[in-house]
Amino acid sequence: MSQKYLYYPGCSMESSAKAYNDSLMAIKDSLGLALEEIHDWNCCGATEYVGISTTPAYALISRNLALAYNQSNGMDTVVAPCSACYLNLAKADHYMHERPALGVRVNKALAAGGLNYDPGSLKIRHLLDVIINDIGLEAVQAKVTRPLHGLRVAPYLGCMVPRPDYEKRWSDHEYPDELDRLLKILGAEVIDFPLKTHCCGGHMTQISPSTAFELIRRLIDSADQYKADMMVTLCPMCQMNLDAYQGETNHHFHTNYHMPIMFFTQLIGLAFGKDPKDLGFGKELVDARQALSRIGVEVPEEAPPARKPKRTKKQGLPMPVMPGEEEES
Amino acid sequence: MTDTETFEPIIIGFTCNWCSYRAADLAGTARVKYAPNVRLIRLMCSGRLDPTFVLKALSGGADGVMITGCHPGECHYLEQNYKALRRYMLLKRTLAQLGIEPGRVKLVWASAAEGVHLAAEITKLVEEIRALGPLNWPTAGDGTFPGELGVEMNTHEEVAA
Amino acid sequence: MTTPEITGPEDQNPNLRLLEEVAAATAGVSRLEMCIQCGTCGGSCPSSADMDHTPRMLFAMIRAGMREAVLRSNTPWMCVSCYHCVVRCPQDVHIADVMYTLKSMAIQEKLYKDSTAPDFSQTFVDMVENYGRSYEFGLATRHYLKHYPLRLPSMAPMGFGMLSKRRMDITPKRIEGIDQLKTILDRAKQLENGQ
Amino acid sequence: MSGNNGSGKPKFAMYWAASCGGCEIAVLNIHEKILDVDANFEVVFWPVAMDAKYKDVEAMPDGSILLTLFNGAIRNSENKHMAEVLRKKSQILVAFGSCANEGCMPALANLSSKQDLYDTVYDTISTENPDGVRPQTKWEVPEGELEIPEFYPVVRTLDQVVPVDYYIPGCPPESHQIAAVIDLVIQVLQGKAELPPAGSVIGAGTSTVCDECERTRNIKHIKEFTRIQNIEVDPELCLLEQGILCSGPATRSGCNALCPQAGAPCIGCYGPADDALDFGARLMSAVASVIDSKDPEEIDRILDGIPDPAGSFYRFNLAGSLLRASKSAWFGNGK
Amino acid sequence: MTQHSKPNDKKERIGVYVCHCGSNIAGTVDVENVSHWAGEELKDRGVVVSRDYKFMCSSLGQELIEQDIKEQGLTRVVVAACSPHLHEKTFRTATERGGLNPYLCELCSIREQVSWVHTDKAAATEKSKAVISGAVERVIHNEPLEPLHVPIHEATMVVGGGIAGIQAALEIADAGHPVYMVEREPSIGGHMAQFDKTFPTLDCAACILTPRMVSVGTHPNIHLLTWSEVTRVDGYVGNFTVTIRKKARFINEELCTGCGICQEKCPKKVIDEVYEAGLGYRKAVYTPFPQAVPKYPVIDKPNCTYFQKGTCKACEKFCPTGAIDFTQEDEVITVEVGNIILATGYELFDPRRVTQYGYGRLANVFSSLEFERLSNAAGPTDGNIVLRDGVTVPKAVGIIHCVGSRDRNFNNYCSVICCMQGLKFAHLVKERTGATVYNFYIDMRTAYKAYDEFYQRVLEEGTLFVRGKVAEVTDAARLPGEEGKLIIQVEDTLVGKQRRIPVDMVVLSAALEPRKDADDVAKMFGISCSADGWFIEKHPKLDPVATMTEGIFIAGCVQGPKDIPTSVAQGAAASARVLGRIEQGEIALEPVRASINEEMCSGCRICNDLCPFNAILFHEDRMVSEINPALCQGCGTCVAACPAGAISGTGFSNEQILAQIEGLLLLNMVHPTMAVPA
Repeated sequence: MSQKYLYYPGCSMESSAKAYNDSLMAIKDSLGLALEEIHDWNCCGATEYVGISTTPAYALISRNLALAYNQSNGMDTVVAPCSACYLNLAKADHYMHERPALGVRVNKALAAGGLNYDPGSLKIRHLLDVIINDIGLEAVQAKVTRPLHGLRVAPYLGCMVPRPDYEKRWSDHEYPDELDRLLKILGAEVIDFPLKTHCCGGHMTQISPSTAFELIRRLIDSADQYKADMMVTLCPMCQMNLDAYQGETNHHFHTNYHMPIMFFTQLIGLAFGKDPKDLGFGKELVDARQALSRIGVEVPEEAPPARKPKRTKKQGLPMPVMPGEEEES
Repeated sequence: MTDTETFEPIIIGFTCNWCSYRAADLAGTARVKYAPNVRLIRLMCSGRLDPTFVLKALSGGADGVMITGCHPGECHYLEQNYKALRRYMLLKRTLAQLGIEPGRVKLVWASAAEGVHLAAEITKLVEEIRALGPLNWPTAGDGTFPGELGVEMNTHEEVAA
Repeated sequence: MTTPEITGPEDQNPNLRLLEEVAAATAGVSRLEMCIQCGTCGGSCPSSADMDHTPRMLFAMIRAGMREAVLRSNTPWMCVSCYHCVVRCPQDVHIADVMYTLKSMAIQEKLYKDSTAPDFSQTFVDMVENYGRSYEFGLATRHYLKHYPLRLPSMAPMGFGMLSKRRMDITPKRIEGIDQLKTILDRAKQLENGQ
Repeated sequence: MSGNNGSGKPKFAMYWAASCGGCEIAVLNIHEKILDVDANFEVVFWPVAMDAKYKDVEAMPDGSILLTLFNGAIRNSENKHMAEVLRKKSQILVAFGSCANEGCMPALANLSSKQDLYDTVYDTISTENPDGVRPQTKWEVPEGELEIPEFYPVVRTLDQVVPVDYYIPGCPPESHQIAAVIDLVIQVLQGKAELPPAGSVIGAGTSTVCDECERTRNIKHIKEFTRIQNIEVDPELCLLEQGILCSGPATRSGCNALCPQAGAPCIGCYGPADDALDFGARLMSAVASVIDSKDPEEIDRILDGIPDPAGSFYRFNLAGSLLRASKSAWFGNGK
Repeated sequence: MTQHSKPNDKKERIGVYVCHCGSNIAGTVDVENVSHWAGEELKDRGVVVSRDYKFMCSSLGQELIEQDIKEQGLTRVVVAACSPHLHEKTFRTATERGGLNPYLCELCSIREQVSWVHTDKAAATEKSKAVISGAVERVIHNEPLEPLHVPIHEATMVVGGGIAGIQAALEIADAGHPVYMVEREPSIGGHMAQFDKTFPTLDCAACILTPRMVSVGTHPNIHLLTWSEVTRVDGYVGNFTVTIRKKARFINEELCTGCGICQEKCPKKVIDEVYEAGLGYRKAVYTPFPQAVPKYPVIDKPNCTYFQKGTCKACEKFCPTGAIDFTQEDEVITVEVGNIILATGYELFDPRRVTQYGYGRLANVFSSLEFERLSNAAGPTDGNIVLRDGVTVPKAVGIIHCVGSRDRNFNNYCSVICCMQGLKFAHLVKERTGATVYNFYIDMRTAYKAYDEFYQRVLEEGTLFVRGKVAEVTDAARLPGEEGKLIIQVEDTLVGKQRRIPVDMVVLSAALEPRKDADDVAKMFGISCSADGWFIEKHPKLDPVATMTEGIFIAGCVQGPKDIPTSVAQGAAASARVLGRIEQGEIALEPVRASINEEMCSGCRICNDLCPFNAILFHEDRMVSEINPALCQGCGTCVAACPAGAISGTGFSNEQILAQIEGLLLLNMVHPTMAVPA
């Protein structure tokens, strides 16, 4: 059975994040994921509009919610693949409810355009959340035909998906394991990436490049220390910063990192045995071919994924057990 | 008909000895000002609230009723305020059928520390009921009833005469 | 006799005004007044190194009513909206949203030191208001030409890369309901200015 | 005790106001006991059983009737007039049956305005009334002016119009209870017994229906309300515990739990127990208390199982309740 | 069936007294007018005297009441003054002195609820009249009441064998009264037994605790039940029946000498999550620690090889006295006690929940309890402070305060002990390792005797204090010198800059939390928990160890986070309250109680489960319910619920409340039915 969702792509899916869009379109049927695009949606304002004027910013976002609600018949969930879009939509819904005054102002504005939105009438969720919690890992696993054995990946969620997480949909603000679990069942070797929810620099690439480059360096450097073949993300902005600005960052710090940055949907596609061309591979500026060449190769004796050291010496002290640690060997 | 500007509603308030009555005391000691339209009755617990009391007040000339108790989970008697909540919810449904505006009977949680909150709620309720206008339930009057030509309740004395 | 206002114990400190103003202008409930100056925000902030005041410090200044100093601070402009401070704050202060508020107040009162950030935001918003969609190419070129002419060479490869891989459109997209959107935004602006 | 002028026997009257006639049947239902009535009383007025005219009663000396069983509620000016007349003429006026006691079915009309009632009665498809005729208190006919009783907007109980000496509840009162009362009165006449204190309820118990109900009862936790047709009813177990809204707990005993014993919930015809000021409030309070939930939303869901609270909790008692009638009944649809 | 309450046919003679309270009331209410009104308008209702007076609570004011009762033959008294919570007792006593039952006096508040909260004098005056009219109608229906006297059983039960419980038990036992002490674990001692040193004096916990434990174990008046849990509580103040489950120890206590050979020989090693805080091991047969009281070990069934696999019995083979008994089964006993003291203590906040601090993920992040064991001479490392690898001595240690406390994401409250604990840790690290020590705090809270002096001392020792709540602990090195270290990232709020401080070990001063099962325990003993989950005391200031339920007392951390001295003080305080009760021999209970009229009770059982204090019992034989007056707390919920109107509540009867409503609505002016028949 396929579940139906209202779909809000967001601007970058049509430009900088085409790979994200292509791969999503390539896998959605196999996932049994039916997406109905919100007709004539507009930009969510990213992190810019809210910094200029509150009411217009929220009116801008809410137009999409109003449109979505009007075409919702039966569907109650809006899915967004982009972190910033996801957060903005969720935030508008949340704050219009938390601060009725804001809700009233926004709806007055919408009324000028013949629209209205009652906060709470739609659920706003991120693509990954829907795949993990609605479709389910079992369903995903069932479709895996080409496990990603031998591919060492750093799961990278960035900020705006696990935080602030108004609806408490994610396992943790700092170390959520949703993406790890997904990539694991795709057969990839997932490192315990300590910076998985740290910042990629956001719009700093535009307004304070040096700040941005430092943040980018931290992430890529850490992934590199863990010998990751690539970083896997779910956010157009993160992908853009880490991929497109990697060269400049190298230039800035006289480093020469080569860390491909992929969208998780691209890896799902690969594992599903889809043709890489249809998955937007090749659109990345930091070439991923080398890393991809590993796929399908016999799994080598791999270094154990970097995680907390096990006790060696016998006078060692036991570690507190983490939840869910038992089932892992 | 009294216009809602000059109309001063009379409201009977039921309070819990441990929370809302103390909140009312606290509002006093803190000199928090509120509308004088509510006349309070002290019960040991909102669980003592018998819907009869509410009907009695409304049929006796009150324009509204305020029921107050400890916040859910904080009942002095552990969980009696939930019983008050359930009775209130059922009573409201019945009152609605009898044409009594839902706004006239209100349940408010107020801890012993919430003098200001209680005062605010009282003033708010008074305004809401002022807006609804007087209830004037006929049974509270002199025994004559609307729509009946000179019909009134005869008393022993009259009949005996 | 009319109903008297609720009057609680009042605090006459005029410095509270700025705090109230910021709180009022913030979407959602800011809880700014709840800050206990623990520094979780400043400690969590990935870009605090480049801030002239840590967020915590800024909140103290808001309390102290140091209006101009607060609005001139680059702190809000350095915020990358990573929300680490927000989820870690022991007092649940909506820090990121307060930063947005401070930006908009600074813009209104033209009180920012460096115009790069405000310009970027403004440029972005202009595009959105004209097309209903963001327009990365136009944005990038316009923004870079204005603020980083010298960086263009080093930017070039990336820019061409993005174009050649068709990750950036040279022409903008415009939504159908652009007029509707404009009416909505105009009304919103009036409302924002209390009309 | 006097009242036995004329024929040596004390005089007895029975009258029906707004009622269904079931009470009269119940009286006749006491079988041979009715002969005792005849043996001990002279029946001077009983429209359903013998011919008599109002003017005859009006002509009687005040207090000349010893015992009057008055059944039916006060729906119109005729009912009220007869109530006043019989009050004056009777030494003992008994509110007989649920209608006279507390309004009963006729009083459910108190949920609607006079206008709505008229519309229903005179203007529904089933009614042939092309000219939209409405009852008038006065009407010109060739023979002269007709006077027709005024239809009151609100149905009232007997004691809301005239003072009442005793109350015999029930819809109708159970025959064995009626028989018992008659026995009592006769014994009083023979000086073998004392009358109970004025104003008391006679021909009924002091507790409630559960007291006479044989069903097993436990601690109550109601998660859902339902109806007998919707479930497999446990013949042994308390109906309320099975989620069936039973009025037994709040209804005065005296009927030997007729309905529950027959597998149907008590609907409350014997009215409230002593000291219960408002039957509906009592029952609502009890039922709500044992609903098994602390979550407002769930409570709402559970309460949806009682689609017509006013009708369910005030089925017999609306006129006798504290509010007596709905706002629209009191004030018409205007307000 | 008339709707309006019976006339004042009792012909009560009522006195009304309106207080000026200086200008407190008279300032906003026309007091003379009010009292005159009452005298005139309420004559029909039985008011024979109505006076106003400057200060009714003064001795002269009270004498007015006494005189009138004697001279005017008053049968009821209404005082309109301040809140009943202030002076109800005063005026009831005056009424009693006048020769009337104290409960025939009604105090209504026209100060807190009228003069102090309203500004419009006319409105305030009218409201005062209504309030008095309400009180007059109510007082007509007041009944003379007698407080209820119940005997107090001499024995006391103490639940929880931590330091608070130990203190309480010893005080009572030493006074010569029997005590049952119930402890869930195999030994008493509680958390204190896990500590090495105690602040601020740094004396050794074992040294001061062990003697107390021993005297509990040997005291003739103390019946010690360890490895046991209370499963049920019946009865009421003075007469509780407590059911206890004694878990099978599989050791015959008669024969066991506590020699410890069984533990030596037991082949099964288990991580000790309780006493060693998961940092050390114990055997499947064990006593938690050497000084355990009682000395008998227990066999931990789920981990015992014999119980799981059916073979082994090493302990049995080697036990010199044959004390091992695999056939033992849980035993259920009941005891009678008059009072109960709950001292069930706290649980440590699980630092895993603060993911950014890395506990459980980063090897060398320790919880405070782990550190206590680490630094304990009897602990897994013999008191050597080392890293998780068991050998490396840290060169730099960071101690983080307020982990899980003062944080809306976890617990709003301050855990009280963390600051001092953090200082103690800092001292121990310095003393044992000489490492550089950082303490990260939001506010340094060192109130109470000799605490701040200890702070001074630790400052002198060179511990570095950083004012700032730590943002995160990470192993992701960013700068040179960070590799292989734990980096503590924090804003040093006194510098106003973000700092990254590399250390080898991090200690989390974790919050104290209520026991996971606190709610169930509270329900079982009929008391209540605050939103935080701590047991609620009767009064936060004036009655800190009593609870709303008569006969149940609380002591120690179960009432809220506190240090050892305060826990001990509360233990002693609770025992003093209990001893007082025992001395009285009986206790008088407020006569606000519900009772059932069996004639009217139909046995519908609506009320049966409404009472949280289990005061309502059902007699299957007579098919009626009955209320145990000693258990009844007078909330009145059952009164309101009884569909037959068979339950009445003294002090707050339907008649009283309905009459008060009529009075408040001034129906007593309008309705002929209410007039006193001529």
